[in-house]
Amino acid sequence: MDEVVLELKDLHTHFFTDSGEIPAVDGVSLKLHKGEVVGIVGESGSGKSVTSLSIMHLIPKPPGKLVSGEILFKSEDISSASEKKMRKVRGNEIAMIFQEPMTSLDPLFTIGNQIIEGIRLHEKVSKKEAKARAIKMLELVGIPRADEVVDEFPHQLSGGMRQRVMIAMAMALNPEVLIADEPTTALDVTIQAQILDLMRSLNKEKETSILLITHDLGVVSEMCDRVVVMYSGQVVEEGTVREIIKDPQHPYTKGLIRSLPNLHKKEQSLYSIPGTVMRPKKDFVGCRFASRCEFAFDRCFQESPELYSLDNDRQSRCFLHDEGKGVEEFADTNIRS
Amino acid sequence: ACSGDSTDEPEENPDNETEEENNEEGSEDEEASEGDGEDQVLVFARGGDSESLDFASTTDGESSRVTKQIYESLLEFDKESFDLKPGLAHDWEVSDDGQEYTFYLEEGVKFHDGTDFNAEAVKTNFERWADPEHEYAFTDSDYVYSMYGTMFGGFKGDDGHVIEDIEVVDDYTIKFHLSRPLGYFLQNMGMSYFAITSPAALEEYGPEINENPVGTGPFKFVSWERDQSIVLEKNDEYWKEGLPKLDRVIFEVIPENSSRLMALRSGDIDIMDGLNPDDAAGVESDADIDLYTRAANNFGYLGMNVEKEPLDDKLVRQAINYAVDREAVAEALYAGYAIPGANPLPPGYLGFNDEIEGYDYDPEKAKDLLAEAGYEDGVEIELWTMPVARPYMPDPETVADIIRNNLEQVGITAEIVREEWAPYLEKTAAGEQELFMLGWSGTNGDPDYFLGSLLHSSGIGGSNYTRFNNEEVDELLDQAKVAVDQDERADLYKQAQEIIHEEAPMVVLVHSEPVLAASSRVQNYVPHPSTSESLAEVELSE
Amino acid sequence: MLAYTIRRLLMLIPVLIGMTIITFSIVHLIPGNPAQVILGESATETQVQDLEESMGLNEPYIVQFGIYVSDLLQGDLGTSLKTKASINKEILPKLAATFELTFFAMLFAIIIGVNAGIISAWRHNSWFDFFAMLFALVGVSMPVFWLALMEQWIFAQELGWLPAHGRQDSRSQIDPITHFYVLDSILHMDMKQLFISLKHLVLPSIALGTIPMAIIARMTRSSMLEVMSSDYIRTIRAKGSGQFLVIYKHALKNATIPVLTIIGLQTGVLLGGAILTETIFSWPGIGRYIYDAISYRDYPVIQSGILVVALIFVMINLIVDLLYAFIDPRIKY
Amino acid sequence: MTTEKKEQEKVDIHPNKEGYEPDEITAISPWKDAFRRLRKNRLSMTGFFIIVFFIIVGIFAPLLTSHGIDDQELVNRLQPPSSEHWFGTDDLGRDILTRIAYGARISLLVGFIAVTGALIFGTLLGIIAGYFGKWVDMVISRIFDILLAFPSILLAIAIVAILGPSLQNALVAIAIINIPIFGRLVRSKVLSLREEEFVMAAKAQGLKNGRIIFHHILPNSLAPIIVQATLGFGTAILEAAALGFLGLGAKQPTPEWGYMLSNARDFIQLAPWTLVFPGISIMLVVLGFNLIGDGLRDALDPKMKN
Amino acid sequence: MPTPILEVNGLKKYFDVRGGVFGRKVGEVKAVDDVSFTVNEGEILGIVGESGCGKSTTGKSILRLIDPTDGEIKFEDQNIADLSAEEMRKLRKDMQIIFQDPYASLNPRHTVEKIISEPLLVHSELNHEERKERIKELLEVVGLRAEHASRYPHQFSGGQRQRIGIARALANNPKLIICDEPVSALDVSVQSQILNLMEKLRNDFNLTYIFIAHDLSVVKHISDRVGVMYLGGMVELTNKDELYDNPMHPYTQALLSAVPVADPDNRPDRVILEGDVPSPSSPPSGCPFHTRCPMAMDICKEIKPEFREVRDQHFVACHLYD
Ligand SMILES: Nc1ncnc2c1ncn2[C@@H]1O[C@H](COP(=O)(O)OP(=O)(O)OP(=O)(O)O)[C@@H](O)[C@H]1O
Ligand SMILES: Nc1ncnc2c1ncn2[C@@H]1O[C@H](COP(=O)(O)OP(=O)(O)OP(=O)(O)O)[C@@H](O)[C@H]1O
Ligand SMILES: [Mg+2]
Ligand SMILES: [Mg+2]
Ligand code: NI
Repeated sequence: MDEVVLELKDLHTHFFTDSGEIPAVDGVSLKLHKGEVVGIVGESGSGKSVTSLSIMHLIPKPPGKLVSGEILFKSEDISSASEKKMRKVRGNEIAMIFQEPMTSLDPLFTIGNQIIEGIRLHEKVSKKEAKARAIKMLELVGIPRADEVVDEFPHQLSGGMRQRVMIAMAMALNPEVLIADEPTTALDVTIQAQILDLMRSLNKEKETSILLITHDLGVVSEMCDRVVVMYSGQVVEEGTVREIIKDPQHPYTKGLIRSLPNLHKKEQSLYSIPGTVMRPKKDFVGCRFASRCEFAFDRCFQESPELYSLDNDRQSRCFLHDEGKGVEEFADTNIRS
Repeated sequence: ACSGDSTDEPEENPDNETEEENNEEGSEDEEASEGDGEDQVLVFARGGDSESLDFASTTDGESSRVTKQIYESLLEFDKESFDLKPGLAHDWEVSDDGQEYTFYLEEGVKFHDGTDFNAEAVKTNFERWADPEHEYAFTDSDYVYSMYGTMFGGFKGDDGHVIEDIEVVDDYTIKFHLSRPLGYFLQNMGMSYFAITSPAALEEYGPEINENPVGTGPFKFVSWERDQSIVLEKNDEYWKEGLPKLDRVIFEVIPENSSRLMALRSGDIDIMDGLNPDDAAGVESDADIDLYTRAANNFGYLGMNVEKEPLDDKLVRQAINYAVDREAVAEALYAGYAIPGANPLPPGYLGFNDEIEGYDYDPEKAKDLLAEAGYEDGVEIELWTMPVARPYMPDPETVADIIRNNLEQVGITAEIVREEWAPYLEKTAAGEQELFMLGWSGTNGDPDYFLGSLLHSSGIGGSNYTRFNNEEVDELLDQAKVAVDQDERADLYKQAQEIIHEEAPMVVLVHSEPVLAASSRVQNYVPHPSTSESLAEVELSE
Repeated sequence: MLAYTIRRLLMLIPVLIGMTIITFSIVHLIPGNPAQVILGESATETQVQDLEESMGLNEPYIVQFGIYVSDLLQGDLGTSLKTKASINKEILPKLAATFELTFFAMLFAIIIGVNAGIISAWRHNSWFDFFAMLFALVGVSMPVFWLALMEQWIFAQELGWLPAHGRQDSRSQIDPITHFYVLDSILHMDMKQLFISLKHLVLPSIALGTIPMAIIARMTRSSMLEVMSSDYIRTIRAKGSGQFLVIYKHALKNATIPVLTIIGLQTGVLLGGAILTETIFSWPGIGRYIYDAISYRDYPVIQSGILVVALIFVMINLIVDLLYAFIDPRIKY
Repeated sequence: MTTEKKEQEKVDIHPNKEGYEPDEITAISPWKDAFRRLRKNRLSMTGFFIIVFFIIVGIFAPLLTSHGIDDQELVNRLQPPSSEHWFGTDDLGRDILTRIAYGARISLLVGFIAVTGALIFGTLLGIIAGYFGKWVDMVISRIFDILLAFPSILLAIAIVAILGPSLQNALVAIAIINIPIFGRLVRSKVLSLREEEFVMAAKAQGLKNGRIIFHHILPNSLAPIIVQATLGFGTAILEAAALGFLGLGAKQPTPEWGYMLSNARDFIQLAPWTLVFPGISIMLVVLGFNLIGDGLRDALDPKMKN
Repeated sequence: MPTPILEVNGLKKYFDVRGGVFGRKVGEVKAVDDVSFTVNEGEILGIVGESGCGKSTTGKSILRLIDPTDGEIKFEDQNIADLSAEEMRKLRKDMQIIFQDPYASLNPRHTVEKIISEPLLVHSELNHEERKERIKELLEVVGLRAEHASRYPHQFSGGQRQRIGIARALANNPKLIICDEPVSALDVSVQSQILNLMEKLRNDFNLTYIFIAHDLSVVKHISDRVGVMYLGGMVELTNKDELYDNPMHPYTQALLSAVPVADPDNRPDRVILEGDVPSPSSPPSGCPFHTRCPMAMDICKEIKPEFREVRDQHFVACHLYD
């Protein structure tokens, strides 16, 4: 559990658009240990996807560009690795699955063809062998009639099945790291439960480290060991799942948790964070959450807060920690169950 | 006309024979030998394809250009004029009353299919044209012999039909009995429309005779790829000794004048018809290309409907004649390869009155005349323009524009009216027009074909588009039509032209002299005014 | 697939009936009496009437239409008024000529257009992209006939490199088998003739093919760009595949569908556009055949010619539709 | 100062305040927005200037040259370009520059009238077919199918053959062949908009059909129609030139560019300049419209937003 | 005894599937198949179910935005299915709808003012000034500012757009509002704003909602009673606490257990369903859920269970309770 397989250090990915520069990922740092599941949560536009795509060098460029920062994969910086090098890493060592299983498979090729393609890109195996492996992978992810499904086209499968195919494809080469960008958002809850279950068992069996991106705190809480909360291109809080859910340190995380309707709690009036998510802006000074934050004070509008390291490896980006009054003020707002 | 006697080159028979075989086998070897330039293959390029190779059922000039090589008629025109000379008939006689014509035919002439040419064949051909019921008339397949009808006064059973009976005197003598004298009967016999087809071939091919011509001429038909080329080859059995000189003639279709010239320059073709007059200067200065002109056999005119105001006034008509700058038209459209018109008859024709001087270009005089006629404040008038290019008027739109411009100078405002060709002809024949543009091309070289058709009152509603109706002129033309003595006819036509000049029913714009160009390798090529000439004597120098 | 083919064919029926009615009415709405046109300015009234009668133009329209349709159903396109030859026989070599020209024009358009489109999409926003697309825009804006004339002037006349008229040299005429001269030369094993035929195809094909080339290039580029930004291409790249595989295996196949539509449509347009090109390059094809027939009022030829071209156009579109089903497994019928 | 700012920001904790986003008070209509994007597109602006240039040339043609369109100087036939005649003279000695300038009027007018005609009828038919559906749609769509089954130039030629060759009739023919193009476009747009939620919402408000068509469906179909119309301008001009070139459009002395080319064609060897300039003019004008059309397509495309 | 404002009886909506050589009807999608429920005045009836189970179709059928195939819809004792198009149009003053997609449901070419004024134009007698006043009022009610009226939808965030949609629906003081997943497309922090707003409006204006959603926790939060749909049919309907505490239908149980829970200390036992939802164009025979049901019995394959009141105010369609 101790070996760090993937580490981001102060990653900056910016988009250079007609309407200006957008620092979609503005100084993100995180660590992923072997066999660990780390979640990234945050609302729409907070930079989750861009972070994951940056790792894979799959940012559309132009307009996107990895401006600075390090991506350490097994202690090797791949942030400026060549395309050739990245081709070896992608799929083979870091695999990725995406949110939309409907559109993430090439509609014109069979399932088998697409899995085989991935295998044969990295390993010199015969087509037949690759196909046998593809079928095995499909069985592994729980697809019935796997030997028939290999020859079917994506449109013949349901959404849940396609997401399983995506996972099979990603796992085919036993990658070290699996990045899953909202793998269940497009699925129904009952199907989501199936997929999450599958991912959990793969993580256990193969010791694959998973970087799970989602905006659903419930999913994070059920799946992850540690969580990174993002807001407007920055990490605002980091910690273990239990700590984050039970004892959030950043006002944003706090608000987020309080605004969730809870299935298992009787009558409760919902808390709501005023305003809307701020889109990342270039050369912005001040705390990005300040305008929505009920604890904001002068400093929040004048300086940009750093990530404060708290106990137990926790981090939070809020001046309240400096003022030393953060924890107490929030004491009563902890989640009740 | 001089019949350029070419030095008879000894025929290289062995060579020709191998050539023949090659042709049948395929094209590969053929080119090889052509490439050497030893072969006498002439490519004649023109703007349109032949409609039919059955000459009598079409009036199309591009058809007769080809059939002229395959077929022959009883008489032939001289090389550069419409003077008659022997053809398949080596001699002929006319009875004193002008109603009996006897022709003595060449003996030993064979059709390309090997059958004999004789009087019976001539009779069959003429009867085929005259009688719609004839077994070879092919009326069911839409064959119509309109030129026969025009030239011989209609068809069998019609009142005007002039050939009463055809009598085969013996195998090589034939006699035509006419119902009345016809001043231009012999002239007709020289027309390529009345050449003789093999009766055996008519039997064999039926209505498909138009694609399988069999005649007696210097060249035999080989193949026809529509809208591309017609290939003819030498008739080795040709009855005229030492002819033809060429081994092969290819009639190629290149619709665009400029493309054709390009092809000539590049050596792809040997002769091109329809040179742009504007390009003539360039051709003349080119040592590799020779320029040829075809004698004028037509004219374009600006007609005036004499029944419509103000054109019913002679003064106005004369004024318009003065107002139009013919020289400019000749210059602008024909680059000078046209003769400004004086009479409605091409120069050189029988009875052409060269004492008459055409109206000058004199806008002042025109204005005076208009004033005299009471139109000093100007007139408004319709100018009908024909929509299609004709041999006598290659660009009617532009001519109309020039005329409109001219008329404006003297205070006549012309409004241009456009109609499609068919309605144009129908409406002008019906007399709906005021000023209009048309023209006329000769066929048999006889003045009656011009004056009789265009200006005799009997033509009103038909080809007399000006609706000119002058008793004196009618009288003169009637007499000239039946007279057999050509001098007498000439005199009558001259008188008629004087009256016509004075009455001015039309502005005779120009007689165009079509220009052609040919590679300087082409020898003995003489363009004929009728647009079709035999290529029998033509040869290619090295 | 079979059911779909049959359904598409059945759907053609109303279109075909409509087309027949339209061509027939077009022809009979054209003012002017063909008999008059054929006979010209020296015709007498009776001559015109005789000819009219012999051509069957006196019958009521409905009768003429009936005859026309029943002939068509028997595969008889009628007889040309001008040449009195069977149109079936006349039209085949012209169709072959037009097809040959269209084929090479399209070949030129597709090869250059598709590749330019791919490279532009690949090197999106590069100089190549900019100039290729500017060039394509100019191409779309070019009057075909003017381009043809300019080619003629420069390459045929001034430089004398290439012939500017016809399908072959006058002096070396091929013995036609299929009337596709390139094919015929090959069948005759005649390399020289093959060279000649190809040489004659160059300028007209370029003139005719420029607009479709430009359109195809633009279409290829935009649909490639769209496909390349799609989720599944990202998936493929995430598997570690290189650009080449992405572009030529996945993106191209997916981008093919809209490009195919355009190619189908443009082939039809080419058949029409051939009128201009054929006129300028003296190409004895169907376009010029119809155009000549219109000026001559050769009713049966206009009728049948337009109908045949429209039919081919419709057929091409049908084939394109069927091709989709072949390429795209999602289309199931 | 700091407290002031803070207070100001504090007030902003309110559900309708967009965080730190500057509050755009000015309402930017989608049209204005598209126009702004269009203005930033350099190629489109080039196209726009080309068209404006030709419009100016057309309008002020009489002032631009000292020659008339029909000033025939037969002595000066086919003169090469010179200081007197910048573009040379044609076969009747007319100044080509002058004719091209006047010709700009014709081409632009042709494009305008033909496209407007096709647009009006096509849009009308398309809306009727798309909104009322059922057999009306069947009939109209079949007619479109049939018309589109003919290569357009061929159909145009046939129509001109019926009506007789003239500029007006060429215009009519071009308008007719463009009707199904607009018609289909509008129809498919209407069909897809009919399923849009905001149209559904309009229906749920209890709006009447007429209002839904004219306030919701039509304005939202406008973008592709405008793009098609702009590009249609170009094709109409090309088609008119082609008809003119085939002798089926304008006639002497009208300085229509296509017809000028057809006249000049015989002089390709003698006076190539008579061919060059009218051709370039056609190309430039059509290019202009295509550039604008392309720009408009991008500017109006909702996908390009944000 | 609460008064029902809306009664739905045996509602069916089948969409035709066309194909084959002649494009004939070859089958049908049973999007809604025999659904019955009532909505009482002033209550919020939640409807949950997975994607494609027919929630939206039910909602739209009630407003007759799509014509139901069969069934009775009684709004204030008037059978809507019998009304003419014009009468229906007038009735829409009292019944409104809010859509899921805040981007697609507003005409992008109209200003907010125009969007909100349209229902006023058709149904009210207000003059120009009064309308302006009313729009201002409405905007404030939904938490926007008056000056927003002149802006276009694309200038707003998703949450704000949803507010505009709500303002439009409120314009004529409707009695019933059908909310078709109004918060599904929104971020959590914004979702709670909208939920709170809707609750407040309900209380202020005594509205009745049919609240459609696929998120069980959201439905639970806002509704008084909840209906669960599966494959075109209603499988369970009761008041919310009863449903969440004591789900009776195996599908409801599975659904509830599948929802991921944030609180690590309070995880229910998970029932993971096997397989996918069958296609509504070929629904299974008998109970539509039997293919995935962990408690399926033989009878379930053959006989479709009746939707009936098993306990007081607790309706279930399941053979387990026969
Ligand atoms: N191609 C692009 N061009 C310009 N900006 C982009 C692009 N892709 C992303 N962005 C910007 O980057 C920011 C972060 O986007 P990202 O997709 O990472 O968000 P996310 O957290 O994944 O949100 P979601 O939950 O919606 O997936 C957004 O504000 C967006 O504006
Ligand atoms: N216009 C239509 N034509 C054919 N089938 C339709 C149509 N509209 C909906 N359906 C089908 O009816 C079924 C129910 O659709 P509906 O939109 O009511 O589901 P829903 O419960 O609202 O789903 P979601 O949560 O995805 O909105 C689906 O299977 C859908 O495919
Ligand atoms: Mg994302
Ligand atoms: Mg729905
Ligand atoms: Ni940065």
